[in-house]
Amino acid sequence: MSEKIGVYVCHCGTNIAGTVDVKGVAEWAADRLKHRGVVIARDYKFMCSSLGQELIEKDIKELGLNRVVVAACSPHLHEKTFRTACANAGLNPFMCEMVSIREQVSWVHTDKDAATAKAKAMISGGVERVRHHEPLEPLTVPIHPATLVVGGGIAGIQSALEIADAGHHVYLVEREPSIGGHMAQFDKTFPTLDCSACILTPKMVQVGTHPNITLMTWSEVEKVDGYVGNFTVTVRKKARYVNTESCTGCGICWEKCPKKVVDTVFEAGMGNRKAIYTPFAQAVPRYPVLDVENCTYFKNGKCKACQLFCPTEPNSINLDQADEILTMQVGNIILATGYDLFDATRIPQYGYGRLGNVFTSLEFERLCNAAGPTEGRIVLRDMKTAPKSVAIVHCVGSRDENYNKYCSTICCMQSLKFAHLVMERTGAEVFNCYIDIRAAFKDYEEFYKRVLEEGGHFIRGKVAEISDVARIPEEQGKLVVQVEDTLIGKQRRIPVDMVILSAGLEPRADAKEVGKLFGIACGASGWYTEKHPKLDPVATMTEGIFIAGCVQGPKDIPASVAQGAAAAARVLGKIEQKEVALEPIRASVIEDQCSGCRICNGLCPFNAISFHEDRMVTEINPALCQGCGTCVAACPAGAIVGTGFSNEQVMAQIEGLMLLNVGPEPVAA
Amino acid sequence: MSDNPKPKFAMYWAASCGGCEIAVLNTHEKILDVDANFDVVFWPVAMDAKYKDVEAMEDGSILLTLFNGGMRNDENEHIARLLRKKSKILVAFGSCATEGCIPGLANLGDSREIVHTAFNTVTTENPHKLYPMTSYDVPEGEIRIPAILPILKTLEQVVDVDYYMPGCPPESHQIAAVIDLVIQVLQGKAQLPPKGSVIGAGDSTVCDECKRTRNIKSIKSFERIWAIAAEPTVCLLEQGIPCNGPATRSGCNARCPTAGAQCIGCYGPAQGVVDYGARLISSFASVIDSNDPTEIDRILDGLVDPVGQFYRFNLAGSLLKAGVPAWKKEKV
Amino acid sequence: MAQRITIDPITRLEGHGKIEIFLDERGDVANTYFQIPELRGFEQFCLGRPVEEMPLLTNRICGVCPEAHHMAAAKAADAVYHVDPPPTAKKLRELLYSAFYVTDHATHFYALGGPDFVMGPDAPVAERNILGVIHKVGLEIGGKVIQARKAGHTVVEIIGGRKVHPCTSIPGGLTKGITEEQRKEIEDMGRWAVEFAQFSLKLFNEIVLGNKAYVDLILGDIYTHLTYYMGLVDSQNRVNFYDGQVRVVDPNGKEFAKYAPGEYAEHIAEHVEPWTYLKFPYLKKVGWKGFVDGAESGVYCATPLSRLNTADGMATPRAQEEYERYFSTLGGKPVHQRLATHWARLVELLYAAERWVELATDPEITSPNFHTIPTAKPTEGVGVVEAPRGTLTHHYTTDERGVLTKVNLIVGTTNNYAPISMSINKAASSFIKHGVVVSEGILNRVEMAFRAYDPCFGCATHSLPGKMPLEITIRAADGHAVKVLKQYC
Amino acid sequence: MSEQFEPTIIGFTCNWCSYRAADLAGTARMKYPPNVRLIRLMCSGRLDPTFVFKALASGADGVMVTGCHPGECHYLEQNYKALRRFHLIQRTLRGLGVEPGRLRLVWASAAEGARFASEVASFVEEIRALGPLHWGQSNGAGAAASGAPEKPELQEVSA
Repeated sequence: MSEKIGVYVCHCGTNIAGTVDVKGVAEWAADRLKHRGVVIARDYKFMCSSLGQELIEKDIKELGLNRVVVAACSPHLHEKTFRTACANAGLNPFMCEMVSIREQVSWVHTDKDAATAKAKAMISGGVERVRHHEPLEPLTVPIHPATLVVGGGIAGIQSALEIADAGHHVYLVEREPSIGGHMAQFDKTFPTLDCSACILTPKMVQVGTHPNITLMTWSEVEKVDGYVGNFTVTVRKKARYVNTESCTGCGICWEKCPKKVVDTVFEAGMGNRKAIYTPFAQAVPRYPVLDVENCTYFKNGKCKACQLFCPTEPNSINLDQADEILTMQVGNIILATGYDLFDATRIPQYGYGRLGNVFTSLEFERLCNAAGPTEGRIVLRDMKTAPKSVAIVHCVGSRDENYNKYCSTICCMQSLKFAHLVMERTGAEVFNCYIDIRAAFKDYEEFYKRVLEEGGHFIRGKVAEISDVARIPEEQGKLVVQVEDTLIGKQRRIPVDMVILSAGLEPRADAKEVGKLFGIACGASGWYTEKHPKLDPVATMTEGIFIAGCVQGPKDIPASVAQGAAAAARVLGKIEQKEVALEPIRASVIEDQCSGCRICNGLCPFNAISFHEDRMVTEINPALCQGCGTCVAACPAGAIVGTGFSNEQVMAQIEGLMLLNVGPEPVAA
Repeated sequence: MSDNPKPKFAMYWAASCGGCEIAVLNTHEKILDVDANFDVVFWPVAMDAKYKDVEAMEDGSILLTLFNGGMRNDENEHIARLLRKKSKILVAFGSCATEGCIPGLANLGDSREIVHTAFNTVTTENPHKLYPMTSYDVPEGEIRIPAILPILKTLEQVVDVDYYMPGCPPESHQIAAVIDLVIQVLQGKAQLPPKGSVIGAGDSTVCDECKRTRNIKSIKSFERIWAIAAEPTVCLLEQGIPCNGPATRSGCNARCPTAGAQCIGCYGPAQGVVDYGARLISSFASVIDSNDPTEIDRILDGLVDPVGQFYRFNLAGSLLKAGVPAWKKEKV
Repeated sequence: MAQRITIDPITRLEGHGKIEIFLDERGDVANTYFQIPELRGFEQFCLGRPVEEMPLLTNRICGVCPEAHHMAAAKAADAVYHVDPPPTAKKLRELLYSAFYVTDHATHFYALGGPDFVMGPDAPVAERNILGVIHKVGLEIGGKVIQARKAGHTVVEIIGGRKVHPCTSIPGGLTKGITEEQRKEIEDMGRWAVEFAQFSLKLFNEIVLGNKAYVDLILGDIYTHLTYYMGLVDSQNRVNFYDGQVRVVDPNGKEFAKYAPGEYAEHIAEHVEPWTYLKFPYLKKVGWKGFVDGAESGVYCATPLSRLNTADGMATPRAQEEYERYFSTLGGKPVHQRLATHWARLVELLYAAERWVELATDPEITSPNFHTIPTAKPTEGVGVVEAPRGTLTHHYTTDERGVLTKVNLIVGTTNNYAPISMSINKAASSFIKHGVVVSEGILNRVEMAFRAYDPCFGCATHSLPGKMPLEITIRAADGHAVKVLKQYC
Repeated sequence: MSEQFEPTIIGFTCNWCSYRAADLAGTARMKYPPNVRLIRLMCSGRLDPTFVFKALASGADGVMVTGCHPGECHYLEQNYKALRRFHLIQRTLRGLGVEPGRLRLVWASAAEGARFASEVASFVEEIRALGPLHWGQSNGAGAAASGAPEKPELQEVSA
């Protein structure tokens, strides 16, 4: 069909008209672009006003316009407005092109002639481009009501419960034998000092018993196919060697198990467990897992004590159990896989692992945990002597060019909590070596005050070294903390019995791979990138994938819970919509022209591109495609086309901008 | 062709190497078909005819002209215009006519340097710095030679072209197929493709016909063909050898990759592609396995001659047609 | 005023060669100018390209003998990288090259040179072509010629990857070898080619040597020039197309020089005339004395005739017999009669066919060891082969990445630019006297003068189509054309 | 030349950052020279080298490519593909005798209106200094400057 284009130039009051000869531009377009299909060109005070829109709608109806160019403000402001206007007049909204002669011309230029000339060029570009526009229909896909939550820490628990309580099904996948995450390892929580277990375990139990929650611990997500609304998730349920149907979690098996194992995970190496075990008393689910690495039976074929003593009927120990592969349909996914603790051995001068009485924050958490190896007695490695003096080193691995530049946000409060607990339980002298104290949130500053009043020492300075080399008698048999006190500006050597390294938080070691699995990316420091740092912190660039808790960045419990709930709210919103409409800016492959060279196959971060070995051609899944156009630009055969930003459209716009097609007869370059 | 029952056929070479003629001769018996169905009025390599004969013909009286060779001098242009006038169907035949071919690389420089370099080689005895002149007075009188154009042009850059037949040279089996088609059209058994079509080639690219196995590509380094013992069954590009196959129009049965050599791109761009080199630049760069500028540079150093690599056959036919020196009118 | 005859090779048509003949007042030839009107500039635009591209780029100098450029370029590239390809690679290259020679020589003899003799110099142009030959000698001969072309191109395709513009030679050898099945196919075709070559010589014997008029024509002075001769020879001074040393003999047949390809620049220089795009190579140590014969003039000739004059013999038995018969018949070495080149071409045809079979039956030929990876720093190198139309020299200099900084090409026909000009001049002067109205037959004899060289100015100028269709227009004083001759090399 | 040369520059902007940076420069009324004409793409990863060549062939004196900062791509990592292509386009243009300065890659986030404006300003200055590109101006259609001149004056065309 022949192009019938309407050009509408907006004055925007004086915003545009003040610098651009709007009338002149419109007349120019009507005259010099006539042969390019411009049948009408108008200028109007405010195109975006209802009157302005009516103007366009009227022309579409009466002049039978099949394309519209609006020269006004940025499309980010009013593209929707004018597309809607076109739609109202029965014209496909994507037949409308906006030219930003306000943000890009009148507001940034002063020379009227130059500005007017540029406006003309840009309109010519818009006209040439719109000639190649084609009607597009948004893609709508149904939303499956079930949700996958990955990670059973406090954030994941919160999300799962919110959604389940709203009456929708949730699959909660946890890598460890029990949910609870890091929070379950803590003793007290700052600033209120209420016991972590007391507030966490009820939630864990709820999850374990919730009719809308399918809990899969000791399990990992292996594969994610599909797109927002209908993901197909494949989960590997690792063999527990325990029949969860019959097991009551009575505990006789781990009582009888002869094999002691140092628990490096939950107890952070401070305590032991058996070869068959539950990580901690309040574990959910309550049934144990058998640790093949250490089990005597799996080592040399004998023992089976657990099976022998199992009281249940049928016997709940199944030593031939194999991994299970489960697949499930979900509409949305929440990633709450948490964080790893910074490995303190990476800073050798702090002596962790070399100097016995240097502890990490997590070790200390277990140490002072009533349910921990020492029932909460704070002692040195010998497990009996209480320390008389303790140094707490802040920002270990955080705010440090050599390790992580970012602030882990929780360490300050954590350290203050430690300081309080040490003083409260041992009366020992406590030295906090800090860079800054960051006590930003509700009641935090007060807690800082409190610890100061309790007599904790605060030395503002980054600890240089921790050694056991005494220079003076007072240092004999002590750990010496070498630190510059920047407030008094001198070096200090502080002899102490115990040092606690307040280690920072790091992205999970496998964050990148997991991200690839779900089609989301990590930022520079390795935390998952949110859709918008302020306005959309729990969504990601991939539709239907949300993030909550520390995966998005270091944060404390309240913040994690808040994000867990927020992510849940976003998911519920989607479920309520029943279906989502996807932008019709999409890439697709012309199969006859595709040579199967596979250049494009590795280019899509959203896994939208797949290769068919049988036909030796590549295919793009329109629902997964986000429309960036990278593969379109990459295809060596020109076999991939992109809607909305096609080669033809861009090439034509270039010619237009260069005024190559301005009439009466085209001007040759 | 009014008074003549058989339609007239012509084939001509401008600045070319003659390979296109050889390729046509290599269709062997097909030549006889041409002779049977056409009145061959003009074909320098094969038969006797004069320029004046052609000039004397009615406009449009030649049904089909296969034109090979590029526009290197003003004579080439002159004859292109003449044959356009005399021919109903003008086919740009072979790489030179369709996209400029190897001689198009001359467009990277100032055309005057062509002469300058040729007349200053190590063996050239040229103390007085003499260069060929379009007009020269010998004792007996003036003699002339044609003027070299500032840039070598493709046929369509000089005259309107009806069809394009790529290849350096076009494969004989493709030529035979086209001859068959034209004969069928003459017998009313087939339709001519739409004007402007590329004939005698596929719509996809060389990979489509290449038997080597392919995987997702990620290039850590580019290799020179002689520098490694290339694996004979795996995609050359995946082995770091810059093979132009992915961007080069199919139709040759992937001859070079099959023979262990990288595709050098003689069949030109694929269907609908505007700029051949751009496709290669974009695709090669896309699969470079690095996000670090310095490493990217290190990897790209492996491509010793990007322009030559990407525009070996296609420079004259590309969007930019030539390098900056060729555009400069005046020398300082 | 002086009359001008423009033997005008279609300046406005093919535009690939042009002869200006100036007559003096008496109507005798005052001077002739043979002009080459085009230049594509390979020596210029190959600069900046990686040297391994040259076997592919210089292919496109000439579609008639791309194999020659492919080989010369490959050898020059080997030299640049100081790498010696494994024996299998060298043999495969030479095998490809021998098969190509059969095709090229056969085509020339039957389609281009032969007709003059088979049909006779005075036969009308329309009959003086392959069809005429077929008509006269019988249809099966046409089939044989096509067969010969097919066979040669098939070998080129098997080893070189493509029928035209082969692609498999790289620095250090080849990108591929051949299988036993392929070897067998090549051998069979080779054996057929030997028979074909012998048949061709027999034909020449009967039709040409059996005809006194032709023999006189061949031995006549008009087609005789006493020049130096150049050709590639093996260690025993036998003709070799692919490899060896360049040998030059003087007009008396005595060895004047023998040098390794790398030394070519000490022996060859190129003279410049501002009225043509092509240069005139000559023997540097003798010097440029103009377009003249004799031992004082640096003008030399590089053709099948030259190669036979230059060598002490042929490397294959049957060809050796023909070689001996050739010189005994023509009265000993050196033979200066240009028309004898056609016969020499047939002797070479037989040698090429025999060599083809030798190599196809070489036990090493199917070895997988067809490439040696270069390790040395690239610098400079020269590659020389015998192209059917003369000694072909490629000379490259590169930077440390193997990117070309200097290219010099002295190509087959170029070697013969001066002698061809001289032959044209001599023929013209002998046949055009006192402005006599020249007859077709006489003009064809002018044409025959340079057709003997089988000139290929595509190669010659790295600029022109691989063939040189030359149209000779004789203009009366009023400029209107009276006669036309053509030649397609 | 008497009056100063006003270059024409085509700019390709990413919809999510640099195009919004341009919007911001606008709303903040920052001033920059009018020589640049922008084309919006969804992502710098959409940048097809064809667009750059098309712009130059159409008479542009320079081309500006802008995208999200590395690691901040709206499409996760596609701006890295743009980065790689930029490097190779740059090398190819060098081979064509085009000054590298005529093609500029700029990372500008949606917040960097000022940066966008100043980059445009400095780029315009750089191109002005380089002078017109005149692509295809002497496109030898019809009668043409000859490779073989009337007189042998070629010595200064250095080899």
